[in-house]
Amino acid sequence: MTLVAVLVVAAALIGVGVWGVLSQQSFVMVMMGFELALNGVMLAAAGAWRFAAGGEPKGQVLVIVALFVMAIEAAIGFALVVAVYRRRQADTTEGIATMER
Amino acid sequence: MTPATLHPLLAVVVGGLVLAGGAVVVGALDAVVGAAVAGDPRPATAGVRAWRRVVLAWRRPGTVTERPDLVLWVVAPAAYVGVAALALAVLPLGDGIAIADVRTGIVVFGAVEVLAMVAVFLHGWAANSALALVGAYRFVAESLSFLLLSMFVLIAAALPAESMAFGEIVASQQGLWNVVRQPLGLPLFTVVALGTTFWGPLNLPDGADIATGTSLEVGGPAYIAWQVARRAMLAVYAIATSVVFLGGHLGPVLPGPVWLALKSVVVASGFVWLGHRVGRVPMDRFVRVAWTVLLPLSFLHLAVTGAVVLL
Amino acid sequence: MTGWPVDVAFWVLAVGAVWFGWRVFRTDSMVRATFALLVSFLDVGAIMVLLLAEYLGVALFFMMAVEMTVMAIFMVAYMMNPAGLNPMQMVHQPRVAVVAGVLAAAGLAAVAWFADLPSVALVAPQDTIRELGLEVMGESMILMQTAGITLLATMIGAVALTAAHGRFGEATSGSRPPRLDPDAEPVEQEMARPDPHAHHGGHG
Amino acid sequence: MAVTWTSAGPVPVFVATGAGGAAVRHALRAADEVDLVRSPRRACVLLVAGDVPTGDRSPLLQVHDQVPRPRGVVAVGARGMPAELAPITSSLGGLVATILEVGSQILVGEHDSDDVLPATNPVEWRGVGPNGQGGEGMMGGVPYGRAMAMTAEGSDGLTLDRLYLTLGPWLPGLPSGCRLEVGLQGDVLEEASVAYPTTGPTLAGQVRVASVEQLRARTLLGWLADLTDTAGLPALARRVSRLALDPTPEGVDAVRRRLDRRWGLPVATDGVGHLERDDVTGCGLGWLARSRGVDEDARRDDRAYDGLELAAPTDRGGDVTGRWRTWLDEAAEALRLAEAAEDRTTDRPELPWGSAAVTVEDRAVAHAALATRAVSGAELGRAVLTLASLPSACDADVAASRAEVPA
Amino acid sequence: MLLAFLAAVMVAGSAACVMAVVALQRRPSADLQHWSRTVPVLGGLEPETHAWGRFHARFYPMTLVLIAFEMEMMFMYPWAIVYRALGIKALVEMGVFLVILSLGILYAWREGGLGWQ
Repeated sequence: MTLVAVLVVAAALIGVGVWGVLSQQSFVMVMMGFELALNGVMLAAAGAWRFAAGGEPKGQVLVIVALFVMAIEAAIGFALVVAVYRRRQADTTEGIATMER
Repeated sequence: MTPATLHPLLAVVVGGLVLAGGAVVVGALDAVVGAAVAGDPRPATAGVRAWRRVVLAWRRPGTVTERPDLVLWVVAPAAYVGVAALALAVLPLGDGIAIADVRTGIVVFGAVEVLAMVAVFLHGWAANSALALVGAYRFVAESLSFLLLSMFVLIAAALPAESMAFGEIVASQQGLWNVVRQPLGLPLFTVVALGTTFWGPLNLPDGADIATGTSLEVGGPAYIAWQVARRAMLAVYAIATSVVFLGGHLGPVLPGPVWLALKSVVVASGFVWLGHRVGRVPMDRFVRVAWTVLLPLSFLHLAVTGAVVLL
Repeated sequence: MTGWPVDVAFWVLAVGAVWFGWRVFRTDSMVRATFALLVSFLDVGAIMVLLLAEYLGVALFFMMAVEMTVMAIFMVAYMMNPAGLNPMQMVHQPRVAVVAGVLAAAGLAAVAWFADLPSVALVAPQDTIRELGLEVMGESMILMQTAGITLLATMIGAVALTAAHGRFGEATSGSRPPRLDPDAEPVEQEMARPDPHAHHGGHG
Repeated sequence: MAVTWTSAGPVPVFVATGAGGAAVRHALRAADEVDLVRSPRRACVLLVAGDVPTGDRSPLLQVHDQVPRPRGVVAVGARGMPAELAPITSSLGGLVATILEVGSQILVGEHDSDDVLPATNPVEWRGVGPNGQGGEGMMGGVPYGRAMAMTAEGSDGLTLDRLYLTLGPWLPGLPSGCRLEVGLQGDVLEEASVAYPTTGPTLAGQVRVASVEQLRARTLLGWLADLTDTAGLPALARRVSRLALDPTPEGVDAVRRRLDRRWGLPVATDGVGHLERDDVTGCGLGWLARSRGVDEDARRDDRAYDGLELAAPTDRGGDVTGRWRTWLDEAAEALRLAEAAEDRTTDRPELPWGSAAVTVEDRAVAHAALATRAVSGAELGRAVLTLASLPSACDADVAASRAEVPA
Repeated sequence: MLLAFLAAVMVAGSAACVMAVVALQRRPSADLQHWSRTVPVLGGLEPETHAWGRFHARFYPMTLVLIAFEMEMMFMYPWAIVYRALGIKALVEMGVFLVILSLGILYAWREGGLGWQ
């Protein structure tokens, strides 16, 4: 287990996440892709903290910040899903695109 | 760093024995206390009947519905008992005896609670049956409502110990048990224990009002698995309650593990007694009370504990 | 415990994390998809424990189990056919997405492989949680309080967005559900409850 | 060897209670050798107690098939059993012994009851559709033999799937023969309609006041036992069932002490299933009117009750708690009256479930309308508990009283 | 530490495996089972539709409040460890933090977001 190994795995997770974000139509599935990419980011941050930053506490704080981003994205994202669904009975990204009509 | 840790292979044996033994003891206690509450003519034999019930159900066939998610249906009881074992692992069973008294004990315990929620949800989801599905969602609402209580109570216990390890929490009770020092903690943690094991008044997912909810479509060995898993979890919670509030293995003369076992049996008896005396709380009322009464109480609990620690 | 057992555990968990991450988008059942993502997170959490970030790893279990359960609730509520009883593919631009995903992964991996990364070993593995505590109570204090405000805003925003009856009337007043054909004009919706102000707040 | 091990029980039994079979349920709940299970999936024996209404026969077959094989069917006092089933009939006295015997035979594979309903879904789905799963497109067709739920606008403005289901007539927790038709959205009954059996026991001719009052105590305590069970207190329900079979004033007090405490049964029932005074008046359900303080009681004008000092009804509040408190009050008073009535007889008795002047059909209709109002828009658990607090004459223990009536 | 986690994971894993084996015992396949035995239990009548559908969870606003609120745990656990060492400062800082977050819960409660709509 080396830093490079950890970063490669993180890159793979981010890649899968990007694929999910771009290919999925459903808004909630897009959020899943986003979370998966953030999962990779957190892994990379933890790896860097361990191998490259000498356990500097700010490295841990960085991971916590990523978790925060995920939580806020989730809460607001779900709330938006509800709001959009209430109006349009749609849950796809195209459905949101037609909101302005 | 951490207190003595058992060798992983020995840990599997010890953990398995404690879980299985705990489930048996809780099952027997529940039957005997129930028989006493019911005024049955022969309450003492109720424990034996509970055991026979398991053996007879074992011989019955398993059940399926038309189009279930069989994988998740099997994963559910396995995951539930797995997380019960994980919770047991972080609890000290005696002075310097623990399967894994890790530094993040209370965080692991919190993770166990939410993973148990996932397991119960899957158990209800997998059957593709309406009442089971209602049970699954009930547990999510219930569990998310008492989650914060558990966190605050455990953090309050960690304050005087200056550590998240359960071993240190026990050590911090050398002079005075937490049940005295943090009087609100025990009732709040009881809510969490009954909730996670969906026991008695908090048996919402498997409630009789929805014809046993997530268990509705389950029979035979799979039902035994589910019920044994629940009892094992209640046993783990009884041990955790003793560890956090009753000084765990601390006590004179007798060896530590014996003290812990005695305290845990007392706590478990209390849990099952409550289960037989308190009616099931309506779903919406529990959620409301948990957020508007119990959560502020747990804030208060934390604040008072924090102030006392600094005095 | 060091050496090869850690390496084996790492690679098992790493393969698990990526494989379950991939399954998320390849399964018909939304519940399976969500909990596949949870397993991916649990794998990463376990890797963090291997990286001696014990607290972060275990906390990831905790946080993600809650978040994924909530995710499952929303997935099931707002997706058609959430159990995947009929197989489905709700995707667009699949080829672009695959290329972008592979490029992203390959690019980042190449950076990791070829970059000259610093190497500073962990100084005091036994003090990591304590150090984190001192950090958030000290230098990162502002960050924590900012996070508090942000979370407050999140809570208020989420509640306001989801509320059925805001202080400004019905959330759905004046809204019309779209036709299944995205280019068609939205249909006129019958209001379930008569709302005297419906014609003022129209979006249509 | 196996027989001796299995012959002591407890045998898991799923009880399908028809009209007048309540006493069997209480007897079995109180028995050590039998477990009453709430799902046919966990049963070994299907027990049919009481009369099976015509319309409930084919649902009974469905429940029969849901009991895993090998299985057995036992019937007690059951008229109208579907012809497809070949039950072992038993008397109430020998019931536990019969169940134990059948149970042990089932466990060693010497007894079974064949499936009655089709082996394959009559809906054709295999091989239909693009993937052979029976569906088409996203929501269309009948994947795996069943359609998918469609959306409807919920009371909070969200348009999500609504499940149309009928709970009952053989679902434990609901009163015997009661059907709850629902449009279930999440766990809320957006649409609901309750139906009660339109057949039921009656007491005709001259009856002894003492046996009517005994019947009242037994019936009301039996209702309380079932409600207690549904409210999540199976052990206390066992105690109440035992009391319902042989009521005594001391027993009623003991049960009241255990149930009616702040942290007892009221936890489950307070504020659930509220009914206004107007709802309950004039439905032909005397006890229910009296639970709201309305003195609707044929005994007031009944000369047979002269001088027995009937207590005035108290308004117990309209929730489920109020109703079971009324049951306890009336059961205690009934036992006192039964004691004091000596040899008096009457021909127009106030029956435990309502006035004898109202026909069974009229009462069923009024009862159903009232119950429908009470559960509409409620959460499912609250709805079931509300129905458990509105049982019908079918859950009354009449058989024993019939025997006592002089010819 | 890793050895302790290994022990914990092994205990949990073996318990889970045992239960999985128990739960799999004599579990028939839905395809091979006599159809009438597999109809979901409702008390005698067949459901018209699959139970799986867009389930209307009435408590969803509460879940959103929770995922935002529980993030404070990330700070509280490390805080608990250094609390005694830092004393009043830690008490005040966490107090302010929790008060801010509690406003969110108060708001949700006032808007009726903590119940069944």
